Amino acid sequence: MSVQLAGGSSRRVRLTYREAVRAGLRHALSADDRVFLMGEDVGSYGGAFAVSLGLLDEFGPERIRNTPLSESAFVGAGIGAALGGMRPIVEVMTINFSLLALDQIVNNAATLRYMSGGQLEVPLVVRMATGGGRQLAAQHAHSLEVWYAHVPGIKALAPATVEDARGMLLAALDDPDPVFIFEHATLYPLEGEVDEEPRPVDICRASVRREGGDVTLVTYGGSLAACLAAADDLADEGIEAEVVDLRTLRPLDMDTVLVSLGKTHHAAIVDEGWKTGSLAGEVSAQIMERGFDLLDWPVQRVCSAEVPIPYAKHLEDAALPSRERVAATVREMLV
Amino acid sequence: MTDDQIREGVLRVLAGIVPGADLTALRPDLGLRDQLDIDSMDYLNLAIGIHEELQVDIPESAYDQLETLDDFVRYLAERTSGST
Amino acid sequence: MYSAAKIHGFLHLYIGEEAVAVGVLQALTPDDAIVATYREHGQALARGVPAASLMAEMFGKANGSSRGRGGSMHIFDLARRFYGGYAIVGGGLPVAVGLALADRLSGREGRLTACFFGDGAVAEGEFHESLNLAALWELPVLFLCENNLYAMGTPIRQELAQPDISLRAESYGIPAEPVDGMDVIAVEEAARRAAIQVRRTGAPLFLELRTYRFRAHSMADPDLYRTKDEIGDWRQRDPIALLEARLREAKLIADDDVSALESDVAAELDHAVGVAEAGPFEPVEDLTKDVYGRSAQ
Amino acid sequence: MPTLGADMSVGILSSWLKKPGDTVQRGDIIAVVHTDKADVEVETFASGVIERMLVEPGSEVPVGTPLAVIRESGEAEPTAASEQEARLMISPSARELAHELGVDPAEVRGSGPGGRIQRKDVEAAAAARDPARPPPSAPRPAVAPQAPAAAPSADDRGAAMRRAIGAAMSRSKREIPHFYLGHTIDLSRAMSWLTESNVHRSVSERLLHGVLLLKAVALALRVVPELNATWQGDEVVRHDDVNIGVAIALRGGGLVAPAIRHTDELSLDELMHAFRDLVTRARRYSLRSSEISAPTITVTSLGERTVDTVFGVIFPPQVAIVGFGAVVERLWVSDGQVLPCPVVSVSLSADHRVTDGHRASAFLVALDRLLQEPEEL
Repeated sequence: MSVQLAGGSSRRVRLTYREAVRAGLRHALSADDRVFLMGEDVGSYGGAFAVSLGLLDEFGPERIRNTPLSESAFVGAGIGAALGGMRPIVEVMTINFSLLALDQIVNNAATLRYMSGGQLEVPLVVRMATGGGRQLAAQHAHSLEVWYAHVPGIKALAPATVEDARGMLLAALDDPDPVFIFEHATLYPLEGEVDEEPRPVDICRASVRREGGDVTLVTYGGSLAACLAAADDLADEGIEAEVVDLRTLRPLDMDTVLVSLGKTHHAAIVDEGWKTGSLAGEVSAQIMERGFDLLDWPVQRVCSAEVPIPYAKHLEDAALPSRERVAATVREMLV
Repeated sequence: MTDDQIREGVLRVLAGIVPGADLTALRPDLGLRDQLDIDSMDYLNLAIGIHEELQVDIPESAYDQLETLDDFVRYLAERTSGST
Repeated sequence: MYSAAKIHGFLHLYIGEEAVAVGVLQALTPDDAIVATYREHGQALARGVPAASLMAEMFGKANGSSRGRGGSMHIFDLARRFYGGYAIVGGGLPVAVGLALADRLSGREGRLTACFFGDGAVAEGEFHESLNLAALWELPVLFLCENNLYAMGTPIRQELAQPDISLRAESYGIPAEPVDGMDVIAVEEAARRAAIQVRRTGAPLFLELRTYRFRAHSMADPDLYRTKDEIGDWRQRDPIALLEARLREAKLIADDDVSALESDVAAELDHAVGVAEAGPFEPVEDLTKDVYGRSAQ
Repeated sequence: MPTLGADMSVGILSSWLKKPGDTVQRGDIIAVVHTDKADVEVETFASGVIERMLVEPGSEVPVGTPLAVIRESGEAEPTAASEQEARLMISPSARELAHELGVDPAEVRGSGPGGRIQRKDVEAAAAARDPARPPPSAPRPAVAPQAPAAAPSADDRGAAMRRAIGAAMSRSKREIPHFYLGHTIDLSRAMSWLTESNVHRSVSERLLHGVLLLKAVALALRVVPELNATWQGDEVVRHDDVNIGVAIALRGGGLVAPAIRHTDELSLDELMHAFRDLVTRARRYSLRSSEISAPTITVTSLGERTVDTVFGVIFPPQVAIVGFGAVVERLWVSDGQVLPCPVVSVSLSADHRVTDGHRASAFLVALDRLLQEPEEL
């Protein structure tokens, strides 16, 4: 229902998720010369997901830096450059390769402010694609956001919409601490309408994407679509699902979840990670701790099957959370 | 009623108003409003709770001299010393 | 102090390697950045971090260099661009590369980042990745490998298939030079030459400082893997004794100077212990302070 | 363990003369206790059946320690199944609702798995007990989803309309063309009336100045009713009911704005009671969905120790929001004299598609006038 607004705030434009991230990068690079982009093939190749296409020509090789295949070194260099006063954006191609840089992330990025008694500051942004659903098999389909959301000292964001894809990057650059942005790989072609003028968005609140009174679906990133689709299916059966997009995985905005639960008394958490030790587990535990008296049914979780994600399409679809599994879980609760 | 009993009573009422707040780390010399993020509604509930718990009626006029936990204990001690 | 249980956790003594820290630090300017390892007390003192602040840190006190949060392995002093001790072997190398990158990108010429690490780190992937990146992007990093012949309990021959560390550095196109790490004059001279070149060219250089630690890897190490004779031989070339002998020979110091120096050191240590013991512990209420710069509103 | 001598602090149970299951009468000897002076027979003062022994023969226990459990005759026989009485299987929320509705859970049949009692069972029990009163929220799947809570007066055309509203503020700011008006109101009459009337009230009936502001806003809406409306689809629907959403800050941050229904018809005392109940339940996350979706307009304030003025962001699908700053002492000209007076700065953010500056200022003027006669509120 967005109305073309005369004057006042800026015009609306239609962008894909990938173009929105690129717009965020371009805006940041032009606005602040401390900002630079570093990552594998972000230069002439334009990025594995074509996010940085054209930026090399516009900003030059000093600020759009292709790196050798040395995740630990260039993530660590990002930390050092942030210590040195820069505002680096490091693109780790996918979360699967970020495992090679975990030591720098967990032992340096997350600890240096605290361990130095507050002296050192690491204003670093790391972006990485995440998730499965593109038949790339186990080594290229991980959803390990929870490993990062587990670590105090860093922030973890999961932009699921075109606006968040752009706005969260700008907000992250404004944050004095390391911020990790997980872009689900299936979202890059997603289209959406945003203001032409890029602006940072809030990065500590969840958002109710769809209102409803019967069940609360809590989700993030690549699983939002499945939840909204499931909500549509359920609405035809007279069940109104409220879909809460967490948006930020650390810090977790449990208030928004609990306010919704206060209405619906039923919660299902949809998370592409494996159920054991998942973010869904953490949200469920916090609901039990802070919202126990609101529960009319045990909290349900819809996660990936506990298998290395398979290559064959029919198997991968069975493994990952789907609109059907979400809707079925809700029906069980509200029978 | 001893000061400790009064302090304990006030803390019991506070626990009901700010469930989940860690009252053990509460500094008795600092303002309650800042430490516990409480507003005028909470202050009213505090006055009502104290009335029920310690049978002392705190008039609105007394609110502005009651900023910290110590203020409350001192104020209530004067008003309950007569009754023990 | 450690045996008096005032200092806890790990403590890695620097005794025997003093010439490296003192020699190298003479060649650095206040604008240069330093990244070191968990054995960084020598570098910290040579850089000017007050002994009292180090001692207080090891006592876990709030007036310690890292407010009691880091301990002996994590000494930081931002004002002196001392970017700390890193307890993960090789963990500091990428950070040093990043600091040099920041200086380059912000156009701050005539600066370098001195990166200390041990022979053990040479076997880490981060050594390979960092040297390659520094050389590839021609960043002003002065790599300083303190080769004390042992990675904790493992002699270098059982650690590196190619134990000639300088040769390895050169394979990345980084000029490397072995230096007698027990002779502070030799170290200072080599470090000065290297620093001047790095500042001028902006490209990385590598010094392999051959040295020896007279004490065990850490207080927890029974040091069974080295023979007494070997330790004895190296003790003959104690860097402090060597320096003292040369200064006496050159008539620059005499007995009373030495005793004056020793009493100064003793006084500074007593003062440091006093400051550490008097220092307050950080209040527990501040436990969660400084996890984030700006907590979620 | 009875005290069998003034200086006795402990006693050793040497032997039991009875065993579990035995029936005993008051005065029977049931055990022998050894003290440093002598072996003493212990009698029971209760009659009934010995359920179990708590202390082993030979162990030394302090005086006053219970030695055995005697179930006095006439007490219910504990079910053989388990020691404690059978646990009632009921969901936490259903237990809360049962408490709220005054339903005894023990008398409710659970329809959930394993017979677990759920909200709908409690609701059904409450309804069955008092058929006149419809259950608070209509049972679920059987009935079409709830009609929009604010019953539209003119427009009853709407079937259950799915309103997919993202509640995010940023979206509201972008979709709704806001315009803002501010005004400062002299509250000297209102505050002195309030202080005066609170003196006669017991502490639990005491009024906060917020209720005066809420009631004034409600009455002022009668002067400018187009502000009391919500968007439905592409049309604005004006409402007769005035349900003011009260913005309440949650403790850990976060904001929710549930409605007080018929704010304009409530007395100040009723309004205070509703306001206090709402804040308490909001902070315990137990608001009813009808309360959250009912507001026809919202009032927000950031409380005492904060800024003078706050410009609210409209909550979709509403068309206006009133913001109150803190009540502060300012030098103020009233009746020609410059006096220190309590004043409050009030702002109105409104949807330009629905009203304009002229009507908005009429609202603020009406609000001001109403607050000059607190006794009428």
